[in-house]
Amino acid sequence: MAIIRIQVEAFDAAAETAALTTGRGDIGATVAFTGFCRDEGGRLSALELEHYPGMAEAEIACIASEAEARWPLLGLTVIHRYGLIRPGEPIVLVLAASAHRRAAFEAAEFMMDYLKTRAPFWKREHLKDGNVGAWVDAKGADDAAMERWG
Amino acid sequence: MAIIRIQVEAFDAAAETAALTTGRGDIGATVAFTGFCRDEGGRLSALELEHYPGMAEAEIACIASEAEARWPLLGLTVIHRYGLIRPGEPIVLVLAASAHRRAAFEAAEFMMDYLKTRAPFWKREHLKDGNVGAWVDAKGADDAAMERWG
Amino acid sequence: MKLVYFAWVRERVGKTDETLDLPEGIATIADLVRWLKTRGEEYEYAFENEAIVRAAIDHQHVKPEASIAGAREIAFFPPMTGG
Amino acid sequence: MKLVYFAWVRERVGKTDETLDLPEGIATIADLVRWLKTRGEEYEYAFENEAIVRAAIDHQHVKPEASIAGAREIAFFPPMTGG
Repeated sequence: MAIIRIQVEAFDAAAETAALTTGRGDIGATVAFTGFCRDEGGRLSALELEHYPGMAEAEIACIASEAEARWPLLGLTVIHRYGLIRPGEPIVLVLAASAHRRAAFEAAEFMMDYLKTRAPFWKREHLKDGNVGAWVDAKGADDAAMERWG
Repeated sequence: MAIIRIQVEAFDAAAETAALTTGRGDIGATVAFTGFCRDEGGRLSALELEHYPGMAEAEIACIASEAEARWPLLGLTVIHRYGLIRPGEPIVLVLAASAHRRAAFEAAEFMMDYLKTRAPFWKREHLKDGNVGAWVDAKGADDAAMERWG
Repeated sequence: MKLVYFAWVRERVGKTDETLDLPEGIATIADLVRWLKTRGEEYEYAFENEAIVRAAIDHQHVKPEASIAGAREIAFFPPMTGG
Repeated sequence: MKLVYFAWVRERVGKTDETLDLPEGIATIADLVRWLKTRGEEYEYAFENEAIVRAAIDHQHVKPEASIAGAREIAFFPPMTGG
């Protein structure tokens, strides 16, 4: 059963990893993916993340169940923040644990590809000059990345 | 330039991630792979890791340079422990940072596949019954995993 | 029927949500979008490129041809950009 | 020539390292292994399956046909199992 949290607060990847692995002798590998807010060459003061409460949790749970069906996972944690996030701050954490590395890597990458294209979050740019910039466009590359999982 | 350490002591993945990412607006993704000692169904009391000092550092530096040539990395850290490591304790950390997730995932997976088959470390089992068990055999699956990188 | 809007769809419609009585004959998401576009410029603007706007019924992604029968909440939003 | 051994190769040879004067005519790693195996049962045992034992010259992986000319340190060890 995956741990899923949608929150404003920052997260602690080390504490989340410890929560999954402490006292266990069956986990051989964890992969922790962290997505950060970039400043886009100094242009951005922040990203604003809007989400659809209720659906965000449900959709991530659905993607996580799919990952757990595909790979022999011993733990799966997804934390996605919303609100105003400054450059250098973390936005999303996907943490996958398994006996062996391949499953952990693949599950984490699968989760991220699906989160990018199916989880109901939208990013808007806040600019250094004080203006609220454009909504970030969805990337064709993200759709292509999702589709390779069949 | 990758950070490479071969050490007896445990490592702190969160501190290593912070060291790579703090104060930077260009990193959009980090992938932290941690390999743990398993107890193999309760059979093991520890794994003993022997290494070839000097060559271990050189070989990992060589693999890291290859990764940095293949992917646009903004940070790469590899820490590999040796000595006696108990079940549940971490053995190896590979941490890759990049602007985008694909490079970070691929570089971390590449590093692990190469570490498994080219870094001069050898594992021996210590059993729960107090005996020193066998040297761990190299796995054909690890060679196959490395070969897919061409 | 409760409708909810997100991101630039929300901004163009000018509200986060609304509850509307739908006329007879609106069976699918596509029917609903067609009808909304008759309700004012703000809807026309929000749905000017219908192929871009995504829909969900009761928190599940659906296609334009999906039936809205029994729906409690229908959401419209741009392509997702999370992660 | 300094030779170093690791893991079960070290255990079978019975030492971590040694410095040997090599006779004439030993040009490659394969030549060196062939000569070592004449030096005693412990070497015969360590190299009983020559195809399994890996070699490095001055910290670099090499194949059996690699020249040992100019080598400072030659290592023999089983397939690696790190990571």
